Amino acid sequence: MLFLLDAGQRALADTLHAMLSAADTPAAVRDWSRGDHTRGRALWSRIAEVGVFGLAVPEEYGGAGPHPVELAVAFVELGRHAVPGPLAETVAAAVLLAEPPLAERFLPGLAAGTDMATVAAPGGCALDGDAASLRLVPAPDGLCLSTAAPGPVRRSLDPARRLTALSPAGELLTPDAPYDRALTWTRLATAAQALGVGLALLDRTVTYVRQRTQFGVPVGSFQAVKHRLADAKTALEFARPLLFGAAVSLRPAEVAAAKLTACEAAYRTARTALHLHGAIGYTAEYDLSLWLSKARALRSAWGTPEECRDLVLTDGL
Amino acid sequence: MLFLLDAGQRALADTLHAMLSAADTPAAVRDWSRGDHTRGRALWSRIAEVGVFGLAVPEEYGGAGPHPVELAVAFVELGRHAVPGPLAETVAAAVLLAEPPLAERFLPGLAAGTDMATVAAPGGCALDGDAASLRLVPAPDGLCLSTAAPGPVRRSLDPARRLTALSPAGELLTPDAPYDRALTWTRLATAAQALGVGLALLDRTVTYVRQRTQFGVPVGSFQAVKHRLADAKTALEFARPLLFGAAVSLRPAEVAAAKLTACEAAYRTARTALHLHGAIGYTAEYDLSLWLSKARALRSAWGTPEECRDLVLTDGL
Amino acid sequence: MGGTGRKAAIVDLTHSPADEEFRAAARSWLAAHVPRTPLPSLETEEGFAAHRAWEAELAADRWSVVSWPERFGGRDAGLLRWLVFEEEYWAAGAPGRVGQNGVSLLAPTLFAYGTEEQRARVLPPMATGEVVWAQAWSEPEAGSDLAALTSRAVRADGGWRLRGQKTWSSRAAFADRAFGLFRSDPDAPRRHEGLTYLMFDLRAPGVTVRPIGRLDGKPAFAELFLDEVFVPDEDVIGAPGQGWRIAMSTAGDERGLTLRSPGRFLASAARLRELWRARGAPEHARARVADALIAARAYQLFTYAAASRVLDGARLGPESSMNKVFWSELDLALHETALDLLGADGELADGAWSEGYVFSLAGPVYAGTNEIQRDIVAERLLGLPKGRR
Amino acid sequence: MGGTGRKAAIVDLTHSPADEEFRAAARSWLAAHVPRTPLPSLETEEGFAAHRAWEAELAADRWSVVSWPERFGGRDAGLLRWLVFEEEYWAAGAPGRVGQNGVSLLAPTLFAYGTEEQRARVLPPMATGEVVWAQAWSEPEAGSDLAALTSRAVRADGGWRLRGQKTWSSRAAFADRAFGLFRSDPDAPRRHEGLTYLMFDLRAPGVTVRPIGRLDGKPAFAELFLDEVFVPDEDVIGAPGQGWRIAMSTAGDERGLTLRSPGRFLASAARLRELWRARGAPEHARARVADALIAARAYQLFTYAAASRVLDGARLGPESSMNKVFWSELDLALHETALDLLGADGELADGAWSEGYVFSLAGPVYAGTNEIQRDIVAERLLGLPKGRR
Repeated sequence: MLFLLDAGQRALADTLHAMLSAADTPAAVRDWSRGDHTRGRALWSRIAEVGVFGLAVPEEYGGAGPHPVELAVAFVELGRHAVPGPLAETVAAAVLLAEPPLAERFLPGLAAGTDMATVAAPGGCALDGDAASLRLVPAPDGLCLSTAAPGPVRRSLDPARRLTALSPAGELLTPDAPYDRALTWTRLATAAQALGVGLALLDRTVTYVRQRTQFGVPVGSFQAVKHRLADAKTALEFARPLLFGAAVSLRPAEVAAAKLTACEAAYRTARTALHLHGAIGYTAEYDLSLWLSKARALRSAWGTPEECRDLVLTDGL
Repeated sequence: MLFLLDAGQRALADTLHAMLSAADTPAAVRDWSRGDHTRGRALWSRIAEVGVFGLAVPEEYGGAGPHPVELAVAFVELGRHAVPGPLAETVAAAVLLAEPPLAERFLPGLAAGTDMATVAAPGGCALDGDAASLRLVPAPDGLCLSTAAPGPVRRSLDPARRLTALSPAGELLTPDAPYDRALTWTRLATAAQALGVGLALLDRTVTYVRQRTQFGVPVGSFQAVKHRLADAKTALEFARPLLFGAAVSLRPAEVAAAKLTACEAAYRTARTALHLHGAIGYTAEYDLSLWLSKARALRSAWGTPEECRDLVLTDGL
Repeated sequence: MGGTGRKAAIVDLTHSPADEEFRAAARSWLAAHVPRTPLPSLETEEGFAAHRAWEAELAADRWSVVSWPERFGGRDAGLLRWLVFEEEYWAAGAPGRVGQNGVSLLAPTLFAYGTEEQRARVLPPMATGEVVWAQAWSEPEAGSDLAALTSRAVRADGGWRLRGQKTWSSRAAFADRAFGLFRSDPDAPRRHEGLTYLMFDLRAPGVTVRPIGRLDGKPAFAELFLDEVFVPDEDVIGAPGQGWRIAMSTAGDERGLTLRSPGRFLASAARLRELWRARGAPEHARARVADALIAARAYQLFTYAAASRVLDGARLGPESSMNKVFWSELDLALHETALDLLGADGELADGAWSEGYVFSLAGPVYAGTNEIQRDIVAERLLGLPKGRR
Repeated sequence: MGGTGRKAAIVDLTHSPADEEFRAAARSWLAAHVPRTPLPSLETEEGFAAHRAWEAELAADRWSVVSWPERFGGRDAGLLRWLVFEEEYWAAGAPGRVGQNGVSLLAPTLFAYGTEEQRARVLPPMATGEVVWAQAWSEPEAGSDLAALTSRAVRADGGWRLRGQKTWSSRAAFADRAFGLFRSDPDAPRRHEGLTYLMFDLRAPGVTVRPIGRLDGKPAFAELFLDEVFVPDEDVIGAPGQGWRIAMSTAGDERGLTLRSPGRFLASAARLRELWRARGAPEHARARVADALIAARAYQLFTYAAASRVLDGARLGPESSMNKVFWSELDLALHETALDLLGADGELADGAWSEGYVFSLAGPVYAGTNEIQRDIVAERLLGLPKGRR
């Protein structure tokens, strides 16, 4: 029993953080929001080079996994930098396609980052169907590879999330895919991403209230401001062990609990960040918006709070 | 349309406030909690002299009512002074017994304050069965006047609320009493009492944090303290118009909404009051405790929050 | 016993027959005129024009500014009748009000401090939507702390010249004129003094409007760069140097009765209940839907009580700060509950609730942050010590 | 890529076989010994005696202080094994710990700052419940602000004489001895200096104990009046004048790992789920029950992570303040949800949850109010400016 990240895991986080900090990720997000995927794809390739997409892919198919803890570590960083694209969905695809013969055909491309995948949510839209090279649709007769053009882009409250309807018309890949297992991995990735989003919002807000003055003093010296940020910090720091505990066990109820908790903490932090920034936080041109709107969208993606709670009550922690 | 208390209604409140302030009500509460009803009964008579119990009783039976608005005004003051005894239950009895021939027999005594009544809650206990001269039990075959001795006293979290089981053995008064109408009046009285409890808690806490110093300054100068009290004030002030609106309409859903809102505001204020007083608030000997524990008990008396919400959703506001 | 031996005469929530007639007239006009499909978003050029046309339609039958005197296009409706109108307006699902900055902030100021000439000149085109007003309060270094304003008004022949920068000017991307405070006497001994309340043209020489996109990208406000913008004396409201006092009375209105009428929240809460039912009345949202209905009703009755006090001769003071906190939190709770009811579809930006959600997010911040309002409640209503925050 | 090409070796939530053996031993002992009916309330004379006897029963098989060295009655259990023991202890429904003030506050202080003579003299009777300790921190004018203490310790021949008043001394109504801080040098330049950490006998001449009833009337704490109470030098912990530094390290423990073990909340959350099911799994409480289960698990894993950092050589600092806020709010939420599930019966003082509810109400106040903890989180973990509140 030692519940600590090791040096290699911490190095993975540091590597991603340094790379994404240097890469002008906000510009890639803004391009992505307008449907210009060039910079986003370049970023994607660099993330793949670090091995992130291989963490859900076994070694025999070009990956290094499965390594759920490292995946969680990496996705915290992707969230912290608001990286755009169907990130959790590509993880979902790697799990859905993990059995031979599909594995041989698809996993190497996913691990290498040459393929970007999306998966239609049950009865809903698929994220970034216009950007993904693999568009998967769980249909009544099985998992389909959609070959029809994706529907028109519907905007999310997070402009970087471009949602499209997908037609199941195309190739039936398998009558039965491991949907439950895929959902668990997708939720784990989403939880990690949300935690990273929350951490970024907290960092930026702390920096802002230290320098912004009103009534002659830093805004961060008001007790009401301090306490809101202390609550955000506490919520995020208690979500973190749930995330890594869920990564270790991969039990669906634990993953659901982590997803719920990380997303709630991130959303509460977003509300605090928006409030403490005042009007500037409310503008699209200020970078804070890249994280603010993502916190809300992730909260309902791949499992609403109620769905997560139901799993906790049914399966137990 | 003029949604204001008139001079007579304000005078009623002032009269009760002055009388109860002068009467050492806390001592009566403490005696009552030990089962010594002497001072409590004396207080009860003086409240009856002001005409409070007659507000639910028509003039032909010795009352001055029905005057639900005045009743609400009066019960705010009773709550503000933590008056002990089956207050709302005596109102319930007046409504349950409002039809002849029961009215002739019972209402004059209730209006005059010579009778103190309690009513068994559905499947539950009756408040102050050991003190009440009329003990009513809604039973399957009708409303009974219990003549058996009440059960042993069970302590409530509010020591001044002495709960007893009642046996329906005794006299069957009527096969069908106006239970719904009685519940509406009882809830109205409880809502008013809760609002008064909340107002008293707020007043006492404001006084305390202005004089109590820590770290060299009044506790009330800390922004976190100010904001909690501002929230308590706001919650109570928004419960107030719901209470009087419900008194005007006597619609069950409106009364339920007022009951829920006043009780929640009072309970939140109790939590704030306890927290801001620190350890001293947590002691039985300090008078604050008289209101603190009542706020919790009233919250579930005669309609839990969920029962009240259900009525709002079913009947509409 | 005093005063209870008769039927309650004054606590009365029944509207007079005349007010009910007014309500019926409003309702039937709205039923005949409210657009069947929602107008495009007010925060787009196309939507702005459509909303301006709607104001003209309202004004043609004197429904755009019911509380104003008849000579300016109103119906002399008192406070209660205005509340009735608002209940009907929002219940009918009528469009948002593009003229709100002018009608609810500038007009009360003109009624209180303007000249009759200014009223006659400014109000009628405001009532018809012909002139839409933006507010110009904030500056980059003066958000909640309005007294820190630095934009200047410098005396010139027959008027003033403005220079400086304003920001978060709502509606300014498409509006015609703006009003705000400018520092006319930088040597005044205290920073609340020496400010002047002015109106100016957004298309005047020297004005540059840079629209700012809010979270959803729509240009809901703008930065204003002012380079020697001439303002004639006739566009000064009240005496030069008195701007702070005048603006504070307007700010009171903004927080108080006239910014957010109960009708809005009653209508939103009713829509929320419909949404909840349409989604199968899920248990997880039951309490939040009930609480929204109750809070909207509480806000309505609180407002009726406040209006009754005004009619009884009282002035509303710091209690407006409770209003501001209450409605802004209610608005947010209503919209968050709605998005939660929509589940994964809640993130779609084209949904019926999403624009309102984005708007509601700003509620706790603008018109004085809720922290400032809580400080006011604590210090001025509860008498807690001032000054430490 | 660095470090990911192998199975995760360190993030490991599996207990070692030896720890699992320890768990099994604890579980089977508890199954055989935990009283089948709950003991009377700890805050009554009868209950205090019963709980003292229970400590003796635990101690007889060396289960009362598992983390202590064997020579003082413990099992040398490390931090992880202590957590395991606590999980089993509370899951078994075992009684509250009457010796907690001594074991979790005084004992760590003695281990860190006491002499071996003091440990040998004080710890074994503490382990058996023969001597139960009360804490004596607060004074009427020094609650959260401990540095404002004024009770004196005056040098005397071979020791000190105490005078003054302490209050909120938990357990003091029935306990044997107490420990606290006294001002030994009133001329020290700063008020944190000149305080001395002392142990004294509650039955010594000059000590008057006045029990104070908490909300439910039970004498959960007491006032102590001290009139020239003699304390021999051997009962001073650390050097005279060093009391503040020593106490602060104890206060860190109080807030930190050792005051509220996750086992308590895991057990309470499991009981809450049982209650919820027994009441027919009402929908209105579904979210709160789920959230309590999740929060208890989060607290457990957070504690495992903190313990792992300690085992890895780190010291726990201000992060303990997050713990304090988290567990106290969780405890209150758990009990409020339970009372709500009981409906109108929730007000009954003899219910299984009511004593815990009253106890949980104090959580946000004692061991440093949650406001102070939030200030610490903001200032020391987030680096926000100090000093203004």
